[in-house]
Amino acid sequence: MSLLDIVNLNISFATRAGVVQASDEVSFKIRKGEALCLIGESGCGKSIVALGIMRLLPGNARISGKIFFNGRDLLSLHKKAMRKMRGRDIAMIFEQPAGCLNPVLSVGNQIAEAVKIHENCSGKISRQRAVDLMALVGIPCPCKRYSQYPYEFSGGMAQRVMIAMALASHPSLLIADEPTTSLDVTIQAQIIELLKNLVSQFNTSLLLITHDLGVAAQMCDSVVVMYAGGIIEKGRMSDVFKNPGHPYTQALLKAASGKEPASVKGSVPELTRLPDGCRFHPRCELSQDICRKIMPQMKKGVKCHIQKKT
Amino acid sequence: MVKFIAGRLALAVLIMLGSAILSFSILTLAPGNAAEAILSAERADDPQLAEVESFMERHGLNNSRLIRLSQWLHMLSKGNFGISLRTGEPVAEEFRARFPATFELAASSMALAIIIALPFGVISAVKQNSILDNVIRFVALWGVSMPNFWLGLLLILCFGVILGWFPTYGSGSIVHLILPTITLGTSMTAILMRLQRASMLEVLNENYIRTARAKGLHEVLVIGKHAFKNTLIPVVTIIGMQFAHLLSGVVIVEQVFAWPGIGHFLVDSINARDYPVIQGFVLIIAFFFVLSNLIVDILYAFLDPRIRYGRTQ
Amino acid sequence: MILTRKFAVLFVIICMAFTSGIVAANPLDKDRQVMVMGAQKDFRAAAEGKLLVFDTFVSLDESGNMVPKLASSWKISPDGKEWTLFLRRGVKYHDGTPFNARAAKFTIERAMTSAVWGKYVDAIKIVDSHTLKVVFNTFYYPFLRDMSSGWRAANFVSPSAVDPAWDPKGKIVRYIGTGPFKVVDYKRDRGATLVRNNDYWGKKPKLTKILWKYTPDPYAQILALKAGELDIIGAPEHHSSIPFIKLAELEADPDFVVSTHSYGRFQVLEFNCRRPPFDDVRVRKAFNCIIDRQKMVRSLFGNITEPSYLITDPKFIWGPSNITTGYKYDPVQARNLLTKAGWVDSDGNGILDKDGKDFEVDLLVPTGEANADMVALVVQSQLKSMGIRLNIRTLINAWDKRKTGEYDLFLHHSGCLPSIPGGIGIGGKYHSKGWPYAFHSDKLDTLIESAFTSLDKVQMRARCDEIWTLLHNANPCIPLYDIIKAVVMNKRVQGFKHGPTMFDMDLTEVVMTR
Amino acid sequence: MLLHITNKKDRLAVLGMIILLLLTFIAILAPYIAPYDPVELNLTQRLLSPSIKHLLGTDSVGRDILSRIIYGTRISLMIAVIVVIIEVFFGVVVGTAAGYFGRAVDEIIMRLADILLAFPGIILALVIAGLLGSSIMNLIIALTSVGWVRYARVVRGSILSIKKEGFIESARAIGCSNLRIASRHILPNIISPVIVLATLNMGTIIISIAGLSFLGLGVQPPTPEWGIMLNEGKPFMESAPHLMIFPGLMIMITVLAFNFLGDGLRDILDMRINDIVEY
Repeated sequence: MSLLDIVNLNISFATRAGVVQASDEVSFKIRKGEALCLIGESGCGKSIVALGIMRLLPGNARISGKIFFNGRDLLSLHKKAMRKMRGRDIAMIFEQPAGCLNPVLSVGNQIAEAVKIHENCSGKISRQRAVDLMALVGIPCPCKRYSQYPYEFSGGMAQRVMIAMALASHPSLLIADEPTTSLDVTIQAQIIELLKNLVSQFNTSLLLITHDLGVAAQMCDSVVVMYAGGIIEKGRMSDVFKNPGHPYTQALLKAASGKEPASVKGSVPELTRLPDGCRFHPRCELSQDICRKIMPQMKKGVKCHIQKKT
Repeated sequence: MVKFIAGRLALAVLIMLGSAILSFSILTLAPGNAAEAILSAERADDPQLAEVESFMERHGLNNSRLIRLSQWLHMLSKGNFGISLRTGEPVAEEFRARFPATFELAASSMALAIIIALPFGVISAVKQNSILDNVIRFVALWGVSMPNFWLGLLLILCFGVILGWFPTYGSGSIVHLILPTITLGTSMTAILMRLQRASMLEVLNENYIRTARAKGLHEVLVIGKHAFKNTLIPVVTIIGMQFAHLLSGVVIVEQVFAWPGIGHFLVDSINARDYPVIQGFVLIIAFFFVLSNLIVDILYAFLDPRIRYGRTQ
Repeated sequence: MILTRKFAVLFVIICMAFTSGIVAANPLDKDRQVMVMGAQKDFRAAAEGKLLVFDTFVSLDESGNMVPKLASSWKISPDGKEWTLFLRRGVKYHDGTPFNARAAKFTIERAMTSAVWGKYVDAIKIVDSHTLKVVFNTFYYPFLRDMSSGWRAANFVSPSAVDPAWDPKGKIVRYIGTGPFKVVDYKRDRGATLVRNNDYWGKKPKLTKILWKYTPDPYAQILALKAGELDIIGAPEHHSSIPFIKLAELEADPDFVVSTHSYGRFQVLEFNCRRPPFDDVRVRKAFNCIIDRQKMVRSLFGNITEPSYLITDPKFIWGPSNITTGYKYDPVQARNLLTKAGWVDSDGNGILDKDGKDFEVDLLVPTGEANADMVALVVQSQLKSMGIRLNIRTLINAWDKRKTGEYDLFLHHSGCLPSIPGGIGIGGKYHSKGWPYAFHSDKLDTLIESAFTSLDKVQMRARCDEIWTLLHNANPCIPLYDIIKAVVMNKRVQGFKHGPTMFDMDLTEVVMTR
Repeated sequence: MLLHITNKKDRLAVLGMIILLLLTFIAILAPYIAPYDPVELNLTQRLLSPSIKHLLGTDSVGRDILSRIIYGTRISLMIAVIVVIIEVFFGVVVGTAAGYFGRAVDEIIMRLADILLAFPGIILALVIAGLLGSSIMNLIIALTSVGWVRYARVVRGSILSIKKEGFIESARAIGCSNLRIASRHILPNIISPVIVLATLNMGTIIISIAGLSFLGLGVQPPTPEWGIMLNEGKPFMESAPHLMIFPGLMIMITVLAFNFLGDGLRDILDMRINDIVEY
């Protein structure tokens, strides 16, 4: 049985400019212990899906579909029950970790708080746990760093703090939203390594959101590719990378390998004005009449009229 | 931190010096003379010119302004603010005797403002664009637009005269304090409420709030601990600065409610042209301004770890 | 969580500031004779308060005759330079210090530090334990009268209640006098508690306690009276403290008693006689004819007070009792006088003019002069109907202009006891050492000086007659109406009597009923 | 700028604008719309309640309250506008000097500003007005002597941020004169904060004018001015409350209108609340 099973997730926002369809019939599954990667250009709705799972979307969002977690539909859970799941069952870390830490609370305090929320323990114990967690994520001199404030932490260190906080209650699913994007390359590698180790150590499932295919390949078992709010391809990491089905995936891979720079022409369409038919068709070299009219169906993990998986 | 406070202290001293000089200047531009006003008020009769002369002589009012200024400066350097021409008591003593009443009023107004403004400001921000928010915002805007002397009169009319719930003037007990406190506290409440709402809205968009929620933290704690604490930085600044403003806003309210504080005495002294009192009070009030700004700076440092641990911006 | 703790401390401080306001109000014991008196001045700043605590050598009656008090009698030498005071025996200050010649000497020495006559005193001799001789280098007629005034009363403090004791220049530490009430509590700008002096040498009052409540605003005072927070208002004030316009309203209220009393003190418009147009007696006379006092008083104040037609009240021993016809409303004569003085409306703009200049005068109103704003407006409208434009200037520093003469008309009140009313004393308003821009003449100066350096009562009265004839014809001011003293009390207060001067009140017979 | 009225705050701003336009008309046309002479007394018509003849009643000497309020609009708006113009002038000149020249000039001017700001504005105004004597001129002096500082601060702040963007350097590099740089590059950038500040400030000034007059330290009676009317109405609070209610209402409406407009402008011109929060 899958740990997370997302079925036809639709998320839209009512804005002054019109309705933004940020997630359109998104469905995928993550098994226990599996690491899944959600790939796409920025603005394609990846992070929205993640926030949708956490039910942390802003007030003007409309959400429908089903998100089963351990068989329970998160979207039908009571607010209180959902809150209890956050951090305990599903944890999340974000891009730009520095801004994600509260500047007026000490770092250790924030980690200890994460411990305390889900485990009824004394301040002393939670403090000790926090120090342990800090050591676990590789923060040097955790006792001293405990009472320091976020501005005293570098980006990499702050992300370690975020990871410590996320793993405080050993969640079964960790959502990592572009965890390394804002970091230096050397630090990126360290964080990836850390995440990888910890996920396997705790047997935590991972939903990694990134636009960096290299990171994805290093860490994940399966991959979901999103474009303009919808999934266009999904499958096992090795399959998709070796044999990408969708022209967009192909272009992404080519770009990542550095052989053909700027291989995806044009830009992501505005989510308020999506084209008819296949959303990728204006940028697709292979597009035909049918692509302009009819939205392709997902077949064998690829959503394309032209290219089929063999 | 030490360096930061030292810097602020140096600035405060500089400002105090400037204030003293400015107080002098006010005196030099003032026409007229206290003797007749004071003597005639005292006896309801025309003081004879001989009496006026002897009064002026006794109080050194015949000296040139420059000499009076230097005398005042000299006294000031010894911590002496001079003697009131009207009451014959030391100015510092006159201030000390009346300050508690004023402080009581200002503090209770501030307490009222804090008690009302902070929670409603937070609610207004959390329930942004709801009916409640709109009501709160309108009330806040109304509050800053309300002239406090008129509000005072309306309150006296309504709760003092018509309903008879509260005494209409004077001080001395908690029931006396209520109407003046509302009068003085309304605009403060409004200002604080607007500020609290604005900074709350700003903070609620911050990423660390999302983090706090992602941890599974109860919304009450997200707002009350993570968000609120961050809003305190601008809010405390304004509270401090406004407290000093309250001390001056008190002047009019004290007139309306016949409240025996420094503002009341100052207005009387202006009418009597009691220069030592005017100069002294203005200087002491300026001193309180500087002091409260200093306290705000220090409090600011305590609230913002970035300043607390040495980084002066 | 150091921060939370800090905030807790801050919060506690704020709360404490809050509760510091809870000072239990004095519980009013209904059975005892306690009267709550509203006063617009701080107890120590008010002459009226001092006269409850301190006795003076003499007091005055309503006409200005001296009445014995701490001095049971006195004698003035024929040249007027030696005053012998025979002091009352058996009088003690509230602290037990006996009142005797030594204490009286201390009192006079104290008064000399601020009084005009201080420099006229050559010596103060103690003749025996209760006889004192004050030797002057000139005859200073108002000596004892001045000593009887409220603003000198604090000089009658017990010599042991100043610091350093017995030092005439010492600072008063406690208000200890010989009067019918003693001060037991004083809070600056809040009030004072007075209790009866059971050892008083004179008739003891029936009240056992007076709570003096400082209530600076007259309207707040009225509201407080209505709310039952005060029993009596207006008693400890010499300015007409309760606005006349409110008196009618209070009079109509069955819960209150309004008691008014005339002290011969008039609201007047003082002319600047040193510059045009009022250096011309015809213009001054015309103005006295333009003002319709009757109409002004009735429309503004109803029957609260009476219009005044003389410079001062004839009832005083120095008053204008020889003047039989006062100034009166006579627009026809006013027109004639103005025309004679050259003021006619030659350009037909409705405003009189002379030498091409419109008739426009400034009226200076000192801030805080009771009833002044409305009176000024009425004067303005009455002058307007005669084609004269009046600019009202309400100034805080009006007093400075008195000296510099930057005014045409000055809204003012005439003097009252214990000064010599009407401004005819030496150094008074119409003496050339008084107001620089009021009416003066050499002849008037001579008359005034001879009147008040004479010990012969008949001669003095004769001089006063001359003075008033001269002054009345000179039209030095426009008397408007009698500034009566009004006291309003609730029905519990019985037996209140007005004192002989504006600064006194007679509380001897006052009882509080249920 | 005001054409796209989509949100509520903008609507309030437009409401404020309309009220202010109306008040301006009232002020300008006062002699034509006021039913009576505002200073003419009529002792037979005292303390009348509102009626057809006197829409807002009459005061203690029989003057028509409506007429006095109409003329009062004139006085209040006129003084407030003059005060704001003077304050803006000095504020902009001094603030520009401080921001533009920087260093010692900036340091001196800003410390001076600190000293002035250390004085509680209303108390200083009170003392100045009180000592100089009450007149419109002295009132204006009293209010402007402290008020310009805030403008100077805001202007200086904007100029410093413009400086950071560096186009002053580039303008200087291509040989623009100081004056040209100031008028072409700096002024347009400081105009919006100054406008917002001035709008919000108008409300404060109107309250100050009325407050000082209420204390007898501002405009002189019998000038029809709202604060004076309040003061004159105070004694008749119980018997004729309309004497103090209408002038107060008028002050409140005017100030509210300025605050509506200022608030809206601040949002439209997108200024952070912290810049101009203290009234």
